[in-house]
Amino acid sequence: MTQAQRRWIFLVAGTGLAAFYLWGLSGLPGFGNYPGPYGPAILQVAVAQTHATGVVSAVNFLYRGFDTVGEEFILFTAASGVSVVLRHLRGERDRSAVDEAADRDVPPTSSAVRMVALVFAGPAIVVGWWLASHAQTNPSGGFQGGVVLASGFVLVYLAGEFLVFERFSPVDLLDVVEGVGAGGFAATGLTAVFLSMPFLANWLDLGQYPGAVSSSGTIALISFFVGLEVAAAFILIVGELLEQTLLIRQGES
Amino acid sequence: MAVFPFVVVAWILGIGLYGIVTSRHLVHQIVCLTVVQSSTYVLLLGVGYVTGAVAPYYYDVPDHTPAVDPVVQALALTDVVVEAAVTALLLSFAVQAHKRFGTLDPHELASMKG
Amino acid sequence: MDQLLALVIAMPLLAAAGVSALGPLLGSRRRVLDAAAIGVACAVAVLLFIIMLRTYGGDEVYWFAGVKPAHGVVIGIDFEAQSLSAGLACLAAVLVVAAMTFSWRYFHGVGVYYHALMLTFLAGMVGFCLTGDVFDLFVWFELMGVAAYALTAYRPEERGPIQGGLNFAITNSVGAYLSLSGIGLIYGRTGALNLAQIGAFAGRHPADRLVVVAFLLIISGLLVKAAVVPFHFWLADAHAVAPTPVCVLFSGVMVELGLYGVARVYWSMFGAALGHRVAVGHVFLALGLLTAAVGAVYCVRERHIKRLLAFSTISHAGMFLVGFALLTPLGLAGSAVYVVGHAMVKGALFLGAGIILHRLRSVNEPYLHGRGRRLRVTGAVFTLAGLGLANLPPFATFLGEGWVEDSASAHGLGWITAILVVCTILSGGAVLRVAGGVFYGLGDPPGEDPEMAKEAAEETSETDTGKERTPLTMIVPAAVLTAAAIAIGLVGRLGPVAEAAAVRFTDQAGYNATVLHGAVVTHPVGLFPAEPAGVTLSSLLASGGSAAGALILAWLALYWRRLPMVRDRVVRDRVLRDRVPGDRVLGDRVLGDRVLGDRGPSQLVVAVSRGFQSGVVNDYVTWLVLGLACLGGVFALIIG
Amino acid sequence: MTELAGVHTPYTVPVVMMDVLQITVLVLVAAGATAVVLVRRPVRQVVVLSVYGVLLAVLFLVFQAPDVTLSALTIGAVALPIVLLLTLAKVRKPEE
Repeated sequence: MTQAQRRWIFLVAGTGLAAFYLWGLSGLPGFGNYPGPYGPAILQVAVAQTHATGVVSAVNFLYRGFDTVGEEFILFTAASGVSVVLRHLRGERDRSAVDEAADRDVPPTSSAVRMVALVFAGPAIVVGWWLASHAQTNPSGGFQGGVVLASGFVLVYLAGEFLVFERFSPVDLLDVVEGVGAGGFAATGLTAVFLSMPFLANWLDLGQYPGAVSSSGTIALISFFVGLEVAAAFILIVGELLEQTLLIRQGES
Repeated sequence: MAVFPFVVVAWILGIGLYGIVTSRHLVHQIVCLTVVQSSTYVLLLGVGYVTGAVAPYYYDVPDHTPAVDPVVQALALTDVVVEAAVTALLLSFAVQAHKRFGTLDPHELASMKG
Repeated sequence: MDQLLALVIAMPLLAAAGVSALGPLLGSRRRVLDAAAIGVACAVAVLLFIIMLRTYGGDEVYWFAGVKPAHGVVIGIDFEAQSLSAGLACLAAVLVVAAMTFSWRYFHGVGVYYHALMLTFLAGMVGFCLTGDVFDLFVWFELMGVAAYALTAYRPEERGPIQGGLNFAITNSVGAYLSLSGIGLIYGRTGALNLAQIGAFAGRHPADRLVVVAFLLIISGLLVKAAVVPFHFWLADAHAVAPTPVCVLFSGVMVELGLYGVARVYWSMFGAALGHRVAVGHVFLALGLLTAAVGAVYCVRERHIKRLLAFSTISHAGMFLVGFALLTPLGLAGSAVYVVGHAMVKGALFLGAGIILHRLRSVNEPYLHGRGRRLRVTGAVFTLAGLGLANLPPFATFLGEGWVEDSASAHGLGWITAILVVCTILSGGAVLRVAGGVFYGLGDPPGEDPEMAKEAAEETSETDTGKERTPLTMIVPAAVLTAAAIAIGLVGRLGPVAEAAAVRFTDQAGYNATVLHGAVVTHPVGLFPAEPAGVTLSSLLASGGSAAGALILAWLALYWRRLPMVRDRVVRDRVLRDRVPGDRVLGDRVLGDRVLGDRGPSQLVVAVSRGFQSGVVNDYVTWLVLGLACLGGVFALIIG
Repeated sequence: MTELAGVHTPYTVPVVMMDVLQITVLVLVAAGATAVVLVRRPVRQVVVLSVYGVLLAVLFLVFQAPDVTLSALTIGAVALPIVLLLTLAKVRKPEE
């Protein structure tokens, strides 16, 4: 098909599909009139049952925690996939270190950028840690925390300290951390099974006060593992791609 | 206002698909795929919204204040992670494709596969 | 409380994480982990088999985190195991074991990621089969997808895998997001995510427009995965390039899971709401027949063995869809048994192709002609599996297709038998042609299409050591799968048992009562009563005819140039061709067209089919949208 | 929502204002999505994408979803652009 044919077929078909979709919208309760019963049912019981004041986290890590298991493993699988796809390039570096070097013109990182990035790296790591460990109280959780945590490490790279970055995150170590994060989640769920409770059931003490950092039992534990897994996966992905870029930089120097 | 958010959802979905269909650059195409997916966040949060209700946090509001649906928010969170994972994997494919073929145009890639 | 249902999903996930975490620590002793991975997959298969047997008498429901429905409102996520769903998950686990065993010595270095990916792939499939929650269905669908994309590109040093992986990933992702849109819409309407709960809400009123739109959007991603025409284009690209053991899983069970998803969504969520209209069934029937025919035609044309097998899978997916589209228990039972039989023989065929690739470094049929004579055992297994694909009794495939045809005839759709038999002959004949040419050197090498030769030559060896003999770990799984396909066909009382399971699957009210109210349904009531499931004379004739027809077709394909009426012209053309030095391959193309005497039309067909199967993902998404728009129009007419 | 009319709502703005706000942000999001698709130069597209990520985050905030806002920000406006820029740095053609 030529580009023009494709565009026309798509415009006709897309219009038809859009018409079909809009035709169906009449059956939806209007915006702002969510009919329930799922949400209200959870809102009614969540705080009392879990001692987590952030109901979204309670849903994410307990009521629909099983979804989150799948979600974590999607990320885990994707990170493994990135390693698989890019791994051969890594092997290639040993064979031909100078490939595609000449055409690059990467200016050296300015000292201002270095300063800013280094200054922000520390807070980013602290904030990430805080987010990952406060899922039960605030709008936060392992996922957001993990990404922020990882971006702290990425800032270290921005500061031009790639060698530091590489020392911090050798691929093997990251594989281990990733496995521990993803496996820790599954193992937390399985622990319940060995205590003859249902998979993912809360087997820790809920804590006396809803909303306290040490409250909500396994929700906080799972959130922590998720943070670990997410941070490792993200650093791994960025690291694999960075190594690609590094291929170029090394060639230049 | 009753259906407007859902019309916006349809628009985002449609424009994203249009981008995928007409794209001549793989990275652009992958970004368009994330646009398609972003329509699902808007849809999910849109259907769970309750007019005049608060976010589902009982940290600093009295219990039993009307709150929007927490379930769709959990679903949207999962959805965001899926987006990040799939996009990262696809981008690594793109890097490899460029390495092997020297191009990121889907047409040229198709003609070179053999 | 029964924990088996939690173990079958937790074990592969934990093992994947463990393999990934321990791999770098163990260094050269990693084979321990490979063995452990296979062991875990075996254990999962055994547990699922137990669950399958146990749920024959009644469904089992498992509430994760122990969150049970309160006052009929579901707030947790459940696994809902029935014999059919557990059986399908068990099939997936068995194929994973076969594929991983085959890979033991197959890759140069299998690496720790391969097993981690295989195990998460397995977990995704198991979760997809057993889940009772529609968003969870999407999550496991995506996990399955992400693992499959990564496995497709497992050998990125080749050119093809990246291209095929990209087409696969983009098309399937678009489908998945459309499904998610449908899930969002139905949630907006019913405020529920549990399949049973949605079914209970939606079933209270006749389907309105929104339910129809949500239904179509939800199944769109599943239809893409199931490679139903016109959503099938990605499949051949992905199969052609994925490592052969991975193809076993793609063809044997992943595609079928897409169809299972359609059936699950229909029978537990939308069936009652859509009013079980015959017209809805007929839409799927038309899709199935179209898919069966398109796949079969492409299959016969193909010279790249893996692509050939992939097109045969498309054709069979169409036939499975026909079984579902009848909406009868017998049709569904037929499809289920057909899926099992097909998975076994198709798995054996792909493993055979893998052995060919390992030993002979090619999957190009013309090149391989007569070169496989020394691979006696492989040849025997491949040929036997090819006969199984052509429905030779007593392979399980023969029972499956027979029941689908019986059920169709009982509902006045006897003409379907003819179409199914022709499609079976075409794809079975193509496989037997490969077997006869490659392993026994029969007849003349087929003509080379320059395009296809290019594609087939692209495929280079996936392995680089131990070319002299076929390791036992490769041939045994293939032989076992073939034997299993026969053994399943010989199981006594398979028909009534499978049909009883199908009745349970189609009992929407019973499903709802089990999930929402913890009822134990001992006597499920399906929409249609059970029909006699046995070996009828007509099914014996049809399948015997298919097998004979496939053999004749294969013989013709190998020997047609020696038939008296074409022999003279072949000789003349060969002389003509030899006078023109240069592209020998092109000469063959011209030769074929002259002998057939219809150069114009045949080239038009080639051009048109190439135009569809273009390899450009933009085209595939365009067809996807067009197909959905057409389906939407049809559904709007039926319901609206 | 008549039953809510008499209920004390904790918003600092009236419900009507919220409607206006939501419609405005929705329009901006739709425009943002269009811009992401129509900007065909990859590096520029990444910049537009991160703006779109911020717009989505604002939309989620007015939809009362602070959790998703945080994710949309970390992913859409930070992580995804980083990964995309790294990819583009790798695949940039010499002449560009």
